[in-house]
Amino acid sequence: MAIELGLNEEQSMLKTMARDFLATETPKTFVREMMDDEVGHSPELWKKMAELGWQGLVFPEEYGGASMNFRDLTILCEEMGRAVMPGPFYSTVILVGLPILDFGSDEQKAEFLPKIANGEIVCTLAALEESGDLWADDLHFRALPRGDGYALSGTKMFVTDAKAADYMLVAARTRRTQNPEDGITLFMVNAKEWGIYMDNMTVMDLTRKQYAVRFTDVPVSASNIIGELHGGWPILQQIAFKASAVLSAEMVGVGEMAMEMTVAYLKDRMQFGVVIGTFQALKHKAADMYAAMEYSRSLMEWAAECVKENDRDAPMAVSMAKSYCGDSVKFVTDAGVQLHGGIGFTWDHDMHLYFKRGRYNDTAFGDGNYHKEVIARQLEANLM
Amino acid sequence: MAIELGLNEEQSMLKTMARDFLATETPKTFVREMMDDEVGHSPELWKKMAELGWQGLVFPEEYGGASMNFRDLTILCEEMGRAVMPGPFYSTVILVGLPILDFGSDEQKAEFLPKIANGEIVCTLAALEESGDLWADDLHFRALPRGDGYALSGTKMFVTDAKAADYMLVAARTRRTQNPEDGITLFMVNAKEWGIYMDNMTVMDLTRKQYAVRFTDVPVSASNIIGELHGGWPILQQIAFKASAVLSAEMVGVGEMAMEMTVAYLKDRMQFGVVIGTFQALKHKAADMYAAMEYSRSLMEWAAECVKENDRDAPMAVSMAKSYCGDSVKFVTDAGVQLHGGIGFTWDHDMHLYFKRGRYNDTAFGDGNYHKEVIARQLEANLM
Amino acid sequence: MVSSEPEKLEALREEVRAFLRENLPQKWGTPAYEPLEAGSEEQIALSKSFTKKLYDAGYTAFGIPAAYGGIERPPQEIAVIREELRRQGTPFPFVGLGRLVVDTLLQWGTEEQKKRFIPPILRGEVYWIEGFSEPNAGSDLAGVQTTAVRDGDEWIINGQKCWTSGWDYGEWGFFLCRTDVNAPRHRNLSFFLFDCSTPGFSRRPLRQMTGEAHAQYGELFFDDMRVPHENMIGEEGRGWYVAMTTLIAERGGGQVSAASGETGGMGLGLFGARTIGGVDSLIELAKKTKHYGQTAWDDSSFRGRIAQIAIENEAMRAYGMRLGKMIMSGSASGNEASMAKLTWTEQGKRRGDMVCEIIGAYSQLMRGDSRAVDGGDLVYGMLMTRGTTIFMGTSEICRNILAERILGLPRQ
Amino acid sequence: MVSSEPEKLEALREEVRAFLRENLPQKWGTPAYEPLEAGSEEQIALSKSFTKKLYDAGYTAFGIPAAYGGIERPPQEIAVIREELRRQGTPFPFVGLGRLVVDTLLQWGTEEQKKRFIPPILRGEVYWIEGFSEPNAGSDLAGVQTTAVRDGDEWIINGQKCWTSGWDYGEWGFFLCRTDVNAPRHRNLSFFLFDCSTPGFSRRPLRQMTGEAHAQYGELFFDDMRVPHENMIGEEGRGWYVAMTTLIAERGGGQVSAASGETGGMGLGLFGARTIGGVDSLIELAKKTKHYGQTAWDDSSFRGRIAQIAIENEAMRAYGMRLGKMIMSGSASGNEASMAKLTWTEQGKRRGDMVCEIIGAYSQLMRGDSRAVDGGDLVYGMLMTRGTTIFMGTSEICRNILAERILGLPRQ
Repeated sequence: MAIELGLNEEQSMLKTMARDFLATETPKTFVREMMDDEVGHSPELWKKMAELGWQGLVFPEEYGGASMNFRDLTILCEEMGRAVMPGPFYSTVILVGLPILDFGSDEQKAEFLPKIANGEIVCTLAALEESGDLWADDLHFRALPRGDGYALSGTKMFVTDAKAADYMLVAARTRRTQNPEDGITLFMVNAKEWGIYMDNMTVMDLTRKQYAVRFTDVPVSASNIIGELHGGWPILQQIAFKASAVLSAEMVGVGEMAMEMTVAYLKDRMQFGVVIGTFQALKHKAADMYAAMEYSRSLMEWAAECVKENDRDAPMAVSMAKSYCGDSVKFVTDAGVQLHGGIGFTWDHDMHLYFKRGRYNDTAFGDGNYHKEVIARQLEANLM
Repeated sequence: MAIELGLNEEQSMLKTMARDFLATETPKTFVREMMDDEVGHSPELWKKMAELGWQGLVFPEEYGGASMNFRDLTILCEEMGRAVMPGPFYSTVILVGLPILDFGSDEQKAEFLPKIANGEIVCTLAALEESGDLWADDLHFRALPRGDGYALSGTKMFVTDAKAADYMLVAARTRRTQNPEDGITLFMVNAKEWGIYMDNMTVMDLTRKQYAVRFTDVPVSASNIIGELHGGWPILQQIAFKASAVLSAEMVGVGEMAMEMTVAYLKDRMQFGVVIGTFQALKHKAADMYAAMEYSRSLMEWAAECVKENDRDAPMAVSMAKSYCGDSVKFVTDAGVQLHGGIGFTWDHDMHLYFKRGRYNDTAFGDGNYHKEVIARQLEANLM
Repeated sequence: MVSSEPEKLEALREEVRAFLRENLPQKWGTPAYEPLEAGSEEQIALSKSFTKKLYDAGYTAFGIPAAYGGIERPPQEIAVIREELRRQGTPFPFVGLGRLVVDTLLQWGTEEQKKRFIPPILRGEVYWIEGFSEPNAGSDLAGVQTTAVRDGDEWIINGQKCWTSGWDYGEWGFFLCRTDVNAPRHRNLSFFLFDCSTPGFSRRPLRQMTGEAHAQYGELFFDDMRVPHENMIGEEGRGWYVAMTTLIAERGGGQVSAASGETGGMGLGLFGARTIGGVDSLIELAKKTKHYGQTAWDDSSFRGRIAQIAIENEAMRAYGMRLGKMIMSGSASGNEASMAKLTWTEQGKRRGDMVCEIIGAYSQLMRGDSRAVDGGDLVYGMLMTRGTTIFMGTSEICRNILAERILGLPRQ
Repeated sequence: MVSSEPEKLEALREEVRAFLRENLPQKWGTPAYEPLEAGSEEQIALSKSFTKKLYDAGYTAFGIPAAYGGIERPPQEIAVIREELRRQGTPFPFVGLGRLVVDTLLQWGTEEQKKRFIPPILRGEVYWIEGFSEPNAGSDLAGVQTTAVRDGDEWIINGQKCWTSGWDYGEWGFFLCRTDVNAPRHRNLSFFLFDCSTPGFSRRPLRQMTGEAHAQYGELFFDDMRVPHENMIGEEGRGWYVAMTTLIAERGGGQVSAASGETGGMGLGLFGARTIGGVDSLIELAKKTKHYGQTAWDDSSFRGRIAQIAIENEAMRAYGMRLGKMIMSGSASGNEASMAKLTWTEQGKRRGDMVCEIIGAYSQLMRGDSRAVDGGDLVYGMLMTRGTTIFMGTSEICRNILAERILGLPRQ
């Protein structure tokens, strides 16, 4: 099965359409409005995206989807990164829609996927706790049997878009055994239930809201378990895996836009009587930025193709893309601020939006250090 | 006790004298002759240096020395690095002369120091074995009691200037206990004894010869034990400590000369109708080279002063200097080759002599990684 | 090198320690110390009074002639004082950018100007601000477009300045402007001091990417502001050269900095910033932060990076000792300050990035979030470092200066 | 994307594997394989015969019109062949720099020149060498000073070239020289092919810092050497543009490279170099090398650095897939090759440095020492990488090209 990089005609059209839509619908004035907003979600935008079929892009038609593939989804997400688009698309589609598609029962799919696809609901994942890491040992949040169902208690941290959400996919410990990866269960919880308290976190990247969410004896039905009872950990790993590919695609969008803004500035800004792009040290930095983004795109496309094809290289490809795109987006947005000089350090200039979104994406589901360690261990295992 | 950096008047004179002497006596034609020579030692040069009092610079006058201090010695060694001086000065004075001065008995001092000072003998240290690391666990070479003395058996590796040496200071295991640092003894061995076989190692830095030396039942008298029986390890540590400071001084000389050669070339070489020093990317690299060497010098001078003053910061200062000077000399000589272009990659150009000597010095007694680990552990201990 | 009167020096040391015990804020130097908000009224007031106390005690103003209020002491005493001040992490004296004015006046001021302006600065009485950068004159400072037109004994100033720190507390300022529209580059500028209460002067905040409500930097506007001719420093048309002295001082290479034993420091402001990113605090952070069952300190790559920062800190300190000596002996050009500035700020970025890697998901949390590590100072610091490599001469400008003015490579 | 005739493709795959089993040297691809000395007679002979076998089997010469000896196959078959060749680490075909001549002729050659020169290159019959660099024309290639003066149907060549690889085995060569001393820069050069047996041609070795006895690079001398006019490629005075095609091909961006699925590779020479520094071998080295009681692989900083190299390798591979597609579809400018060259060679330096850090004291031991790790290849490789960032366009020139020709930043 050959992995093909680059875009086919249909994909090019999708990309152009997405870029045009976002240019019109999410200009920086809109982005900044959402940054200032506590919830950061525009129901109007949400509906328009649903009309274009974005939320259900990869869902089967029977669930109101467009039956497109994972690679197509990353094309959309790349454009969302390029536009530093705020709002709960990532939370809803990537963190909740995909696992329901992959692991939900037919009833669950029928219940949730069409609502996601038609823009009726917003969802998010509540998995992380105090450590901020997705690691089974750090998962202490409890679900205790209560009647036919369960009662949830504990605090989830770094929950994206919680205040916009109608449902939260909550990872809870349903039993404690020697193996911390055993006994974790995922529940689809109505976010408007009594006993759920949300506290805005004061975050750096205001285009992606995060919350601490406290649950006090929140009831949930056993029918809302996604996957097997006690068997939630592999699902969380799969979420992390696909989210990492998607975050990489966003980072390619973020980094390329930051680079393009910077190159344009180098051609425009005059100092010492010439455009500053004449200066070789700045040129060379631009060249390095270009190379970083070309390789980022290459790895990201390879990773997305591998995920789509369910290739055996997919885990390695995704970790490589996540690590490299994260390092690159940090380099490129840092250089972007530097090459813009004072103006790039202002709040009013857009460069910091890219700087901060890049850093959110790099950190989420493990930064470069984390993924390099994963890669090293995998390379070692492959040797044996 | 205040640490003073920079040079006083006497030190400036010493430096100027050394630079002039080496410019006359060890031009690159001489250096290359010694590189091609199997032994790499010029008895004429050795005598001339002795006449200037170099070998005995820090020995007391009663042993034929000049009673100068460790900082003065590093000034000489910096100039030797600048001249990529070949020959056994480092082996003789730093690796053997200093430990005899610090740990030898009065008889031993009276026997060896004047001979070193007046240029009568060449010495070296035979400590490393197969691992190439100075680590007590790796020291297996045996000294067995034989009559009044001992018999040495085993192979020493990476022994500098062995073929030029009259005496070797040999680290041998005289007893084996739980603690590998216990039971190591240092013997002053006549290098011309029967049963010693020397094999040239084919090394990168031809200005510093290295040998594998095999000992087969080589007799040595108990009176030739330097320091305590079984108590050689702390002496070896002290040798590593002072040698690291000296190697740092050499690296400052090596790096500064490589930088100066490169800056001169940037001002001279024409391409595209201008001198290449006009190009900003090359300028900026030169600026980084300059900064690296200024900080290297600062740390090296601080370390040398601390050693001289026996300051409590000395171990930290020496590890910092060794690590930073090593990283810097690698950066600067690499950039030196690059900025010279094709000509810098030739055998006939002198840049590779600096490149290689820098790398020898960086590696000897632990590279930057090693010393950073030492520093980290020390910083941690200081916290508690 | 040991003092001939060790008892006297030890007594001085005890005196300084006692002074600091009495005059530094409670809990100073401990994690429990709550720094005052940078640029807040309390911080400015405390800075002023502390500067005065230090001066009255005879612990500052070295290297400045007594005629202008400078304090003369034997070098060994100065060394002891510096050592004790530094040991306590005592904030660098001078409120605002006063020390730059001192350095500039010492080289370029008339006798009258020195006598008028320097003593109040040493006593911490006036908060000074800078008017160099303009929207179209950043790295290319010689391209400033603010104009001054002579009108009798006064100059009429029109234009705009940006990136002024302490903009809202400025009582006096200095600025560079164009006094001759026809003269060649570098010969068309003059350097002035001005009183911020002059009519025609206004200011407004410039919000930076760190996002805090109280803007640290601001913009200054001159609208037919009149400045008396006697406030011009140096000759008319030679302001560029005057400004070079100021810039060298700003990057930490000036005489006052040298005499205070401070090089490359960026004047974080008196009592306005907790010392962040010191190596000890990095190690503590790495030791207490666990990911996937091991602390960051257990990871040799973090240990190596922290050790590298420690090494560089010592390298900068040792270089400062050499440079201070060179400056005092007149063998430094002042351009060395660009190196210290470059190194200090580029290291800051690496340090900020590393800290964020260590704290992981918490690198998203800013000041104002109760869960933020160190109250959000670490992440705030990481963002701030992005400005430090731009202001007061970008890293690129610093490298140009090293290459051209120290190594003698040709200008472009 | 799956072939419509999977059986046929599988049969092809088996055929290629069988071919390689039969024709690659014994032990090829295992550590036990002893590479032939680069530039030795045996290596050249083996390279020639293997190139011919590959060609005869129909496994090379893709992307070249059949009229000039090219082989046409469906893309899916080419993909299978590439995959199998790469899986065995099969050396890149073409002896010497023949593939650059093919690329250059395809774009600039006359019908006659293409028919005359391309087929023997594809069959591996001629060893080609390059005459671009001169002592005073390195990065500034347009500054070559070798002259050609017209004399009837011939040109008389005088001058010197340097850094010619395979200098001593060259049978044919190409060079750039000045045919018009008065024309403006970039309009005064012409591009020629020449037979190395021509009188007036001589050569000598250029010893490099790696120090080996058999010099890999040499100098070429032209002393009234006569070259027929029919050997000029492209128009008179337009040699600069012809040479650009050659350089793009050299950096791995040409049509032949693309068709062979090779980008950014530096043509290490057929059978002349063991693949050093592959990630597997790095891990093995790190796992077997112990310092102070732990292996280098136990050190997370080495693990991270090795993982980074693995990532970059995949990034270059994936980029090559994208670039190959772009080149085939005509949407690449060719300047992308400078990026591959830059990345590949700069990574090589880091890899070489890391290997030396891993082996510690053994990083001093060169080829010829029986104790040297991997026979000294690792240290030799580290030294060689210092040349790779200089030859065929320094890293600085590559960055200029990316910035100016791809990003459109202004020339200096």
